[in-house]
Amino acid sequence: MPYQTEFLLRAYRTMKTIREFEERCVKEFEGGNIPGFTHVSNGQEAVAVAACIDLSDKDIIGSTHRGHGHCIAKGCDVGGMMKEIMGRATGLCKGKGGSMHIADIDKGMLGANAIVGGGPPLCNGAALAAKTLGTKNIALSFGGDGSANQGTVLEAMNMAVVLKLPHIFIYENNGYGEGTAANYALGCESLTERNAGFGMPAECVDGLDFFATYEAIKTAIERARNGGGPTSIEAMCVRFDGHFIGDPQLYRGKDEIKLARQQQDCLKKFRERVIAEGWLQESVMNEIDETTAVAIEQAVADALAAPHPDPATDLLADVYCSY
Amino acid sequence: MPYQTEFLLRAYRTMKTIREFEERCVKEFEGGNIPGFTHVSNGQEAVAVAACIDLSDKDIIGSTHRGHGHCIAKGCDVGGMMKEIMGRATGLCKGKGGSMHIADIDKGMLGANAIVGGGPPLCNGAALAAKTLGTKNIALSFGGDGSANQGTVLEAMNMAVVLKLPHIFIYENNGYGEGTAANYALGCESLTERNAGFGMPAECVDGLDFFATYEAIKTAIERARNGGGPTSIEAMCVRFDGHFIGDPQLYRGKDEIKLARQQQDCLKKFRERVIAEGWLQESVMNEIDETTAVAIEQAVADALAAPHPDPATDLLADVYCSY
Amino acid sequence: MTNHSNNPQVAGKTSVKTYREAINDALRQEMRRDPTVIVMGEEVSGGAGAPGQDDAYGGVFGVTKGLQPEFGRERVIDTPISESAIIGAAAGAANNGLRPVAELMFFDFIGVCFDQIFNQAAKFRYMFGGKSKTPMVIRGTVGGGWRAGAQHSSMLHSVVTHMPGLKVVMPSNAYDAKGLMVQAIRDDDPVIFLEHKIMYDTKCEVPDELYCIPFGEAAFPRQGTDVTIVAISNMVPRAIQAADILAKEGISCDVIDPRTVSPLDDEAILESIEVTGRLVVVDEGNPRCGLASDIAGIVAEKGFYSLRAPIRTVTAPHTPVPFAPELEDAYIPSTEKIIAAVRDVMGA
Amino acid sequence: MTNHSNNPQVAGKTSVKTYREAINDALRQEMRRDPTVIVMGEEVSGGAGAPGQDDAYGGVFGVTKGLQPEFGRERVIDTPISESAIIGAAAGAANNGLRPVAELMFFDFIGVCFDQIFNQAAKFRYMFGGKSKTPMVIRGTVGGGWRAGAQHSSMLHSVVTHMPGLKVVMPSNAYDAKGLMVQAIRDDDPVIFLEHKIMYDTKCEVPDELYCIPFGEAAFPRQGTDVTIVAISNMVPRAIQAADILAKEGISCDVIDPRTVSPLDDEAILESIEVTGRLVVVDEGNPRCGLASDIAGIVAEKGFYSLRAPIRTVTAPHTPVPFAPELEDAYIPSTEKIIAAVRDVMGA
Ligand SMILES: Cc1ncc(C[n+]2csc(CCOP(=O)(O)OP(=O)(O)O)c2C)c(N)n1
Ligand SMILES: Cc1ncc(C[n+]2csc(CCOP(=O)(O)OP(=O)(O)O)c2C)c(N)n1
Ligand SMILES: [Mg+2]
Ligand SMILES: [Mg+2]
Repeated sequence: MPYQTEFLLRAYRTMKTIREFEERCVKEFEGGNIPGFTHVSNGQEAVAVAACIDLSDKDIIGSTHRGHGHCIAKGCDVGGMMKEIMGRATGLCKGKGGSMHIADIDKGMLGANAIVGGGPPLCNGAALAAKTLGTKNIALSFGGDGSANQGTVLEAMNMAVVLKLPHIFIYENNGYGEGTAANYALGCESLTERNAGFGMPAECVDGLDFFATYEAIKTAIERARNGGGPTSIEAMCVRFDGHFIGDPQLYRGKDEIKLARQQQDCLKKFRERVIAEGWLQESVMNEIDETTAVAIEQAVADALAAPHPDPATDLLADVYCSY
Repeated sequence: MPYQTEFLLRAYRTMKTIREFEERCVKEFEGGNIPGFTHVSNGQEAVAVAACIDLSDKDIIGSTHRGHGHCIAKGCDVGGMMKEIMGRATGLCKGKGGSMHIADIDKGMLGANAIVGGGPPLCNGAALAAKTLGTKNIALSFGGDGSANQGTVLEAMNMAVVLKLPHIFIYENNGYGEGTAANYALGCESLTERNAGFGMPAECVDGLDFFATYEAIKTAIERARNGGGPTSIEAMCVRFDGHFIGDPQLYRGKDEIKLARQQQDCLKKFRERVIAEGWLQESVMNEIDETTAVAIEQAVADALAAPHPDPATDLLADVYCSY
Repeated sequence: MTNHSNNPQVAGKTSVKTYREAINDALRQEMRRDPTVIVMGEEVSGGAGAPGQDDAYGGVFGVTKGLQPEFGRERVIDTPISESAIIGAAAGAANNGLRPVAELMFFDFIGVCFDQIFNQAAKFRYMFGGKSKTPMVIRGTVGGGWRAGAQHSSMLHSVVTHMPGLKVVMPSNAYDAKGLMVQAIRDDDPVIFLEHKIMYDTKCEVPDELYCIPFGEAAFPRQGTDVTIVAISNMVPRAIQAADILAKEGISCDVIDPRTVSPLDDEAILESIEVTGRLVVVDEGNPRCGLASDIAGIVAEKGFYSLRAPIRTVTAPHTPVPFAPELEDAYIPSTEKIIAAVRDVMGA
Repeated sequence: MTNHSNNPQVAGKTSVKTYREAINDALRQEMRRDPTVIVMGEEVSGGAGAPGQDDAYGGVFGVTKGLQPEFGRERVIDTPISESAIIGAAAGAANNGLRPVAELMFFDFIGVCFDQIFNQAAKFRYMFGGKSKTPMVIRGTVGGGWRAGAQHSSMLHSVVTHMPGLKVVMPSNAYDAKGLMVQAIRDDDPVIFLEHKIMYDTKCEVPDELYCIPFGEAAFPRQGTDVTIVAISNMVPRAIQAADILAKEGISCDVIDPRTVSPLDDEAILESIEVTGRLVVVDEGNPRCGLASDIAGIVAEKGFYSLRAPIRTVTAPHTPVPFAPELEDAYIPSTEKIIAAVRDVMGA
């Protein structure tokens, strides 16, 4: 068996946690318990988990507006996350960040980012720190197909090559940036080829296939840790929900989502594969499904019971370390 | 003869005018007659002229901090330019712009640009106007090897492809961005290949060879006029002077400049070629040399005699059309 | 709703329209009238290249809905997520015969295209000695109240007001929104048109015909003699509410809505202060180098001898916009805070 | 030169240093002391990948000269022309154990990296609930007088002062430059350090040792009782000159140099006004939503009862910076204009 049981269980549990978390976010949002606007990543779990499963807390990731999955994959506490998304004082960011700004520096999670393309330049910095301090840590940034057209991202790729930074650029190509097709907004035939043109190894993988994605990223991580510089990985995947919760998704094809949920579900694919290969038993995964559901249920209950921030003490706090 | 005599004479005269103008700028700057800081383009004349010689006043170019050659090639009046560079009231921009901001909308010269990478997004706009209005005009932007790493430029290329804009991106690769080698700052092996990755035809030419450069750009212009969208042309060339006038150029190799002036002079190459091919006679070119020198002498004399702007009337004028 | 004491009389029918509809009206009618007007930005139509419905969004706030079906993708242009390229294209096109209306979905995104705004579009005319014009509009949504967090809720009008060469428009109601948008499109200078996202559903009577509201002319939604309240954008309804409450206590407030903050109708403010001697400036933006102190500074210089009490500014604090509703509500100046400030200057 | 009445006593030798040398000193000494301090930007060493001499520039103004030979290219990093990537890398590195000093060759270039400054670095700590720190310095050159034209001569300090989360430092002399740079490097928040390019060759006695000047504490280069003049950066020497000329006429000016504009030592200003009752604010920046009206607004709110005359602001006009020397000289506030403003408030 090419993978340890513990590894497979962890991968499945984490993906399932994301799925459960995101679907619950939709429900809680619709129920009025989540303020603002929120982007969920269900359908894209395999990429987040494949990218983060081998990282330590000292490795840094930078995320996007669609960041819950990355956070969970990087080890952020789902309770703290749910509280944050609900704007509670005991949330991961004391309720000041919200869904689009969850960060957890202790876990090497440098922040979701509500600015498309905001993260990759920052991850260059995390990678630069690792390189300068000789820690062998790496940085990994997530971005969507749409983000790939943002100038900040493009120049970050060049900079990473020039400075040989241990930074893996993950592009989750879910086919859309909001309601615009990736194929429309990307003038090129292939994002991966465009990125390869910047002078770094670039690979396109099936982001619904946890194992293919994992192997490609693993190679990239090894290269980065050994001073081989950056890599670009484009992971083809599917967004099960709208751009934001509540998006009527008029731009999607008839039955597109239904079919995707049936045929392009990375969790189903994972289950099928591990069962077919005889790596895990269905019952173990069913058990995980149950415990995960319970955990998320608990996270929601805790979040709903959690205290709200107090403007008198919290509004003006933490703008500066000192001022 | 593949080229009309008139065409060859015009090409030579324009290149020579640029050379004379730039060398005179150096002298006048050193003599204290030009305020501020100034970037000259001598050595790179062939690219400017090859790019602009077929353009009409309705075709638009966008230039850079090193813009004198582009202006002259696009038909700007050298007298008005010299006055502008000397900050006189009768300069092309009434002395308000200076060397880094020369523009002449009537000539389709949308401005030098002191922001590296400032021009290409703007030229997309000129191209968009041409496309929307159906004028068949085109836009052409100049940029250096260094500018190619600026995010604004990279995203402008993608946008041009997506909107199929008639916009030719000229990259003058003179080997340096200030004192940094192009090879260092460009993480890729080949800028042309990187640009091709964006989904547009991309060609690398010998920018010292007027004819090679001209032919490549001519093809690109035709394609653009016929709705074929953008092209990238990288022209390899040489900067004879410092980044700015007065630059000690410590970063350059021993004898690098001397050898370049001897062996990589696009004007010499042009002369040699047209004489060898029997397309022009040496004496005609010598005559052009003389009349050009006289014309620039006159431009300088006129500029030195030109009135200075008057703060009382000029300082507050022309911020808005109306306010 | 608002009393537009100095508004032009517009002939013809009116109807109740939302702020969103009023802007859509202005865009559509101007696009019909003038073929050089184009609209561009992310999702201004929506659905580009996608299998589903065209015009799927019409802007994420629906402001440009219906334009693409009427005018086509050549004039209603969906773009990649490349704000520098969007603004640059608009500026370059404006110099070459078009009148582009470019959208920044959230004005917070000026960070990735600021150079094209303040160093390029804004400065062309001056740098080029008056020989170019850049008739473009940049539409952007501003403001909090939407629980959108620190990077999607800023005002940032003060930053563009600082910039010579830009005009900055901040309508506070649907009537003004339409007339100011028409003016913005016809204006030959680059105009920043800031739509407060919390106001999109607010309504009032709006003429069906086209009309312009000139820049630099304030509106006077309430007239009074004790205290001048200058408020912009989303703060205007709150200032009006405060004035109405205070009127019952016998405090008479002169509420001024500058409508455009560059140019600013400082004369209207100074004239009012001659009468009232007291000034409260209300601004949802951050305080340092913001519009509130800008206006306070102007009055302290030019209206000093009229002043009978310290100027009071009511602004957001010097913090980013927090996410949690309780915090965001405390962040945005409230009617209560305006009332307190007015009482304060009256007591003084 | 300047009289630093409230400066810390620094032990040890002093020597005459230029503003440029003082900053270089601070960087070099801090880099020696703290291995996590790095310097990055375009041409901060110069000559990367080129056949000629290494450290060919040491910054285009020579401020970082000699650092790369001493600390190597791993700590003095030449970058491509990619300002967003430069600032982003500095911010990301600052969150991960380094103390980067990133250079924007001209601060006018914030246009291409503004998001990374105000939406990212500045907001991290607040958005993340106080759980991160971003100890970075962004050095940038500001100001006119160099005939560099509209895109290389702006001040733009008001724009960053507007932004919560940033600190903004504007030294007016070599002594302050060194002490403030040391503080900036050691500070745990993102600091914008603005060097006026026209001051690089100005000199004064500067301690050889390391010392910090705390943020938010003004200097008082001249003390007086008739008029308070607040001036920053390059305007400080002009304000001093004006004060010295006016002193001969019997007008006694209290010149205040805030040194940092965020945080701002408003107490010092308010205390001074209690004595003088008159305020002139001098700022090379543009007027609208600028620092001058910011300070005027604060005083009109908090120091109103001390004021005996209208506040006068002396700023650049609401125009881009013109190129021609006559125009640029008229653009930048002159000693004469400061004197006229003081006479004006005295006559009042
Ligand atoms: C600079 C900037 N521009 C635009 C937006 C608005 N916006 C948020 S998400 C998004 C689409 C991003 O698409 P993609 O990168 O493919 O990520 P996905 O949503 O598919 O995960 C857009 C346009 C933004 N947040 N920031
Ligand atoms: C945004 C921005 N960054 C940096 C600079 C400073 N600068 C001016 S020219 C230049 C080098 C440009 O190199 P390249 O594009 O190769 O053009 P070249 O000077 O070789 O013609 C730099 C860094 C600038 N003007 N604008
Ligand atoms: Mg996507
Ligand atoms: Mg170059």
